[in-house]
Amino acid sequence: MKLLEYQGKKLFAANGIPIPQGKVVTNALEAVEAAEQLGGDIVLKVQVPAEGRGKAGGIKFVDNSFHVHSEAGRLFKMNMEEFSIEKLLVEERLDIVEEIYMGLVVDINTGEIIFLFSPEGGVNIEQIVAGRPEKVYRLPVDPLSLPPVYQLRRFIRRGGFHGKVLEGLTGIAEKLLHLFFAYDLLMAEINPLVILPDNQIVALDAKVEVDDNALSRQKFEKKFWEERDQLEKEARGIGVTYIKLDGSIGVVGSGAGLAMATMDMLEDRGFPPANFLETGGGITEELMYNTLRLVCKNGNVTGVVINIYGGVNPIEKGAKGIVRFIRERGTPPIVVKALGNKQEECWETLREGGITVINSVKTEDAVESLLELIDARKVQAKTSGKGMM
Amino acid sequence: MKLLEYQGKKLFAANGIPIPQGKVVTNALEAVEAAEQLGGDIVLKVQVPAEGRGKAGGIKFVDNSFHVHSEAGRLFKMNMEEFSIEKLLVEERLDIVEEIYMGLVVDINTGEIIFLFSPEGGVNIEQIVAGRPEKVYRLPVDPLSLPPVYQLRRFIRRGGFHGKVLEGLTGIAEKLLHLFFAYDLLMAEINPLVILPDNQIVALDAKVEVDDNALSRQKFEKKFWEERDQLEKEARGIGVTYIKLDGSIGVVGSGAGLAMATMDMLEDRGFPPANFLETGGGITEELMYNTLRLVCKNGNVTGVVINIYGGVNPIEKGAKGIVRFIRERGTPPIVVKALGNKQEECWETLREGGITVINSVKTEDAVESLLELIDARKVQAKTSGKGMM
Amino acid sequence: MSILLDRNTRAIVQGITGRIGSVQTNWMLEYGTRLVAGITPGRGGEIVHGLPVYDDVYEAVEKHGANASVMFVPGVFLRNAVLEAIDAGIKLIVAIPEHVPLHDVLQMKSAAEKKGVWLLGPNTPGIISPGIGKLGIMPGNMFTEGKMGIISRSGTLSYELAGILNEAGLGQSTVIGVGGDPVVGSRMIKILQEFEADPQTEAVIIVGEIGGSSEEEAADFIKEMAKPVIAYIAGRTAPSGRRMGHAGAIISRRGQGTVQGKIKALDMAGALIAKKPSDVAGLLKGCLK
Amino acid sequence: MSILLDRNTRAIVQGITGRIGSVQTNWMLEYGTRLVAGITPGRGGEIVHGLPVYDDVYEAVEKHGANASVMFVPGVFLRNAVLEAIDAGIKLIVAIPEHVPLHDVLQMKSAAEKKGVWLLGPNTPGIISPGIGKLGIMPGNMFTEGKMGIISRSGTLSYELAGILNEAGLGQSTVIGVGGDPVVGSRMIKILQEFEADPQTEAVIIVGEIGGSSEEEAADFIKEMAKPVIAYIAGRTAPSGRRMGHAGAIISRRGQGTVQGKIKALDMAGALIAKKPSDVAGLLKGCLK
Repeated sequence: MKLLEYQGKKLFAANGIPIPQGKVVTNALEAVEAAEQLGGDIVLKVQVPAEGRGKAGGIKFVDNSFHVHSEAGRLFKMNMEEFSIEKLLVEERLDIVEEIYMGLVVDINTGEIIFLFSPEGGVNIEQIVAGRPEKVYRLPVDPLSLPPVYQLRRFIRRGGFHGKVLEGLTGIAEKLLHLFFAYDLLMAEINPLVILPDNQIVALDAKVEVDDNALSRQKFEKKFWEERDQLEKEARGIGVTYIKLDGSIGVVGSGAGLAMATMDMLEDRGFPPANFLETGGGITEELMYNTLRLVCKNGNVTGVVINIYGGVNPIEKGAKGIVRFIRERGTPPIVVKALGNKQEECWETLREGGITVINSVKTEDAVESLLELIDARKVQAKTSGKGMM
Repeated sequence: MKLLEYQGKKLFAANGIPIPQGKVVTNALEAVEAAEQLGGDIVLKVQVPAEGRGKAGGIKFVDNSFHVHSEAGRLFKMNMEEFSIEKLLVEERLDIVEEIYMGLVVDINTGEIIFLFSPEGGVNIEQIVAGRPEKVYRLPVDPLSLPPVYQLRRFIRRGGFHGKVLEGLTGIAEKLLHLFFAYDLLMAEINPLVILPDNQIVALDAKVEVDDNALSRQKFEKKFWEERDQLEKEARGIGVTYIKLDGSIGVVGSGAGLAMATMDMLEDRGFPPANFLETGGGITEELMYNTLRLVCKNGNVTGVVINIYGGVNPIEKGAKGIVRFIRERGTPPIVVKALGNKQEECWETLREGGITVINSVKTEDAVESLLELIDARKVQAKTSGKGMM
Repeated sequence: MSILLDRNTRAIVQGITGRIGSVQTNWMLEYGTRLVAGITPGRGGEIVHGLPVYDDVYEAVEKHGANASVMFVPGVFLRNAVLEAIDAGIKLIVAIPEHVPLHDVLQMKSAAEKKGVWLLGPNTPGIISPGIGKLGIMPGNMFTEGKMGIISRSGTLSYELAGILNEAGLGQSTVIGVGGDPVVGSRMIKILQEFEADPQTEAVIIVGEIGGSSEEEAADFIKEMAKPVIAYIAGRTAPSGRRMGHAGAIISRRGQGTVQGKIKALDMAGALIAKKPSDVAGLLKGCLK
Repeated sequence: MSILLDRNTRAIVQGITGRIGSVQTNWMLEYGTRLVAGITPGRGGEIVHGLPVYDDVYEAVEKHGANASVMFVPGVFLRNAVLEAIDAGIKLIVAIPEHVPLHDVLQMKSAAEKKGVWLLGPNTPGIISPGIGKLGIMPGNMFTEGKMGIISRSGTLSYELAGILNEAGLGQSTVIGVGGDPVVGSRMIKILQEFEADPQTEAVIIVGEIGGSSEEEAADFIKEMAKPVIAYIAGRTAPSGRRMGHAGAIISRRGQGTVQGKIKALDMAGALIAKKPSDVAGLLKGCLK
């Protein structure tokens, strides 16, 4: 779960990392009020979980309070990636002496946590990484023993800092590390972290991502911003992972690998997938029924391949959900490849419900079978169409 | 700082260690009310920081609610060691299946923290320790890496426990360990920890001692129960350590070792010390003045040896306090041995104030000098007494 | 001989008294797996499917010489169960649960690596050495004894692969699910090394997926292997993973994690590339004379 | 040669910018101590009494080869300062502060023992090797160079002892305050071993106190020593320490910690017992020919 900037900053402030003064607003009038309260020059920042808001025009510096209303109004009319703008962060503008990069991330390849620090941060961090990688310092962090503050101080000193600024940066590093572990974060990034003329240090941005698997032990309000699509949100409610794609064949797999293999084969046959969908190990009749409803809400879907295995999953129960869906809707064509524990019971239920069952071990057989079925229905539709005329 | 039983139990309950239902009362009428609220059989327990309350008659089991008033009244009239009884804990009485001992303590010799556990706890724990030491299990705990819950479970299993009781005991061990570290405890002891017929586990007693040196980072209300004496309480207010003794010569040392050596020499000369007093490294004019006032509040004091060194201590400032005290009071005879940084300035101040200064490096010279001074005053007093007759 | 799970394996089931733990224990026993005990803290003294239940792993190690464990504890309790098993001297840990917090995975992985413990998962169907036993949730009837080793990042695709091999008359020595989470306990390259050294195994099939770099890392060892390796990588049509801020870009090497990149690395290392799972059988027959 | 603090010592002052730290630094420098830098996080770049101030210990080690540190940080900050010094490779740490939380002391002690670091204190006046330098708060003019080693649990009594030795014409090789807290960083027996091996030292004086068991432990080594040992133990008339619940009784051996017990153990080990500090001079003259 990615937090929006203002949510991440709230978390920062609650844990002692200084942030600029600011207010979240939902319309241009509120933006004007907030700007008046703050006084002086301000910044307007759109609150969406997209990358590169600055370069996409989602961050506006407003020098004259006279222009706040019009600029805010313009931002609220924007779209960024798939997101409409529902909230703006109105913030004071600060005099900046230096911009720094600080972040914590998991390297999924090695399973290491890496603390990243660069004395040159800001919008151009990626160029710095590419052109002068020696300017980005990496400190691997053992999840079983966190670095004490004095090791952080020594690490940050490599950036050439001393005295009060070093102490300020060290304190923020310590707090960021604490946050990362205390809140089960997947990522915590401050770019830029800025030094003001009085040597105060302030986090100008906040990129925070919380581990969805840890939400049961964390107290975050569960708000999911990442789904780019209404169907993806619904999928989370059902308990499956769904990603919408551009093709026409719905895919339901009991594992991510199997679903992806099915998608690849569909693509190879010239029928690109309409979605990725993984049920995981929680199949029930209800889940399977809801899953099919979800997949078929995508108007492009002309057929569905269901590819499931019975290990912990009770595929015989899932079969009932499939049958119920087709009994109610009649359409689209569905082919089910279901193997494993209680496969015979599963097949019987499906066949009684009139569903095409593939008992081959090969996914391509299910794909072929579905394509034939779609083809046959087209012919049938044409024929019956002709008959009606 | 030792907590009273009810304070320790409050801490237990707040950290998830079950305690009996109960109430603290300050007079016999409140005890009756509390007993009625609790219903059933109850126990009355005096709340004092003394050891062995049970054996000394400070714990009463009352079967008939009719007797609560008289029993409570009797307890409130008791004295235990030097303490009068100001509070009683009125508790429900529980059916006990087994009594267990559990404790955490620091071995000051090795600097190890030891988790202690015995499946046979209760009033006779010390006999068990003496007679069957193999029944007391010891788990050394590294202060830099606490044992995880599964190691605690394994350790407690050595007591012969399994299933639900083992799980309950493990949970309490984990919480006790947490308490010990989270609250900077010097000791945390539950004796007995009891198993009820339904396998619930309850702490029937609580011995908790907090590190005075950690009170600045802990949120305990600072109440000191250990001082057996009003003067010891006053000493804490002044910032010195004072223990009242039976002799007649007051002792003030800038370090504990020096004070004890002085006491030993006084004892050897047949003039036992009236107190132990250590100033530590915080001498000021005011502290020395207050220290002398405190020492001389003990009516037995017939003279004072002050034995101080100037390392971090500004003895030249302490000298002013001594002079001020004697100028105001005139009495008793005082000898000062003061060496170290700025010793000459110190001596000058004292001599100008009419105080006997010893510039020998030997403490016994100060002792001898004081005894001579006392003797001389007696002769003088007798002589002048004679003259007045 | 199979690898990791063999005739010397004496396994315990952590979380045996749970619903899934109990059902799966029964299936593992029916398959012939040598299970010696179950563990559930607070349930010591019970019996489940004829197996004694203990409160801790240590007791099962002391009394039964247990050396492997399969985990059916809820995801948020997995960390402590795994750390206990490692501390008690267990050498093969099969972590079935999904939805395990990533920080917990990192801690388990770090502890397992320090002690040289095989940690499969989390989010794995487990490991099966057909004819010997299985520690996991895979249906036993989908595998047959033989000489092919399978390493799979996907549980369901490993079933598909085994089915295809069975039809081609190619049984399996050991089939290992490394786990479907972004970070898993054991490196593919280490398992490859075991297969290379195993006398029973004649060829190895790698079932990979988009994301991560375990296949690229494995390629480094494939170069040196005597036994043939066939690789199938799923996910050509999958949307690429979302970025993790700038940090993701800073720590990852260019092009790593794509299906194309993986295939290229494996191909250059001498592995045969299957375009779809069923191609594996033909490729195998070509290289096993 | 003296012990611990010698001509190779290059010391830093942690907490140099504090009031006491700054004053004591001046006195240590006036005494001739080789101080190379001061440390105060957040004050890097300043100069105190001619010494460069750094933000961390590592920098002083890198730039000046610092190998010893004397601490003037507030008691509750001592733990981190000590742990940093140990991590940075400092081999002698003199922890002056009193009122240090016991848990912090236990952590420092554990870390110092794991890395083989000398940790004197907390609550110590420090260490002085007359003629070479002092790391601590003892008045330098109370000590003279010579051949007597002193180990003292009491700061003030070590001054008294030195004064008595000076009058008797017996200077000191090194005088060490191990610290007055119930738990301290270094064991007396270890320091005795250093004195036994030190060519400059001809005899050792132990100044002990009621409580603990460091003197009893030291007695085990005194038996084997070639050099004479004189012991004075203070506290015969002191009230015995208060009990720590039953736990105190459970962990302590019978009779340990009393003045009588200590004297008996030391006497039996061959140490000469001084009844009062001034007796030490006579006892020494008797055994040094």
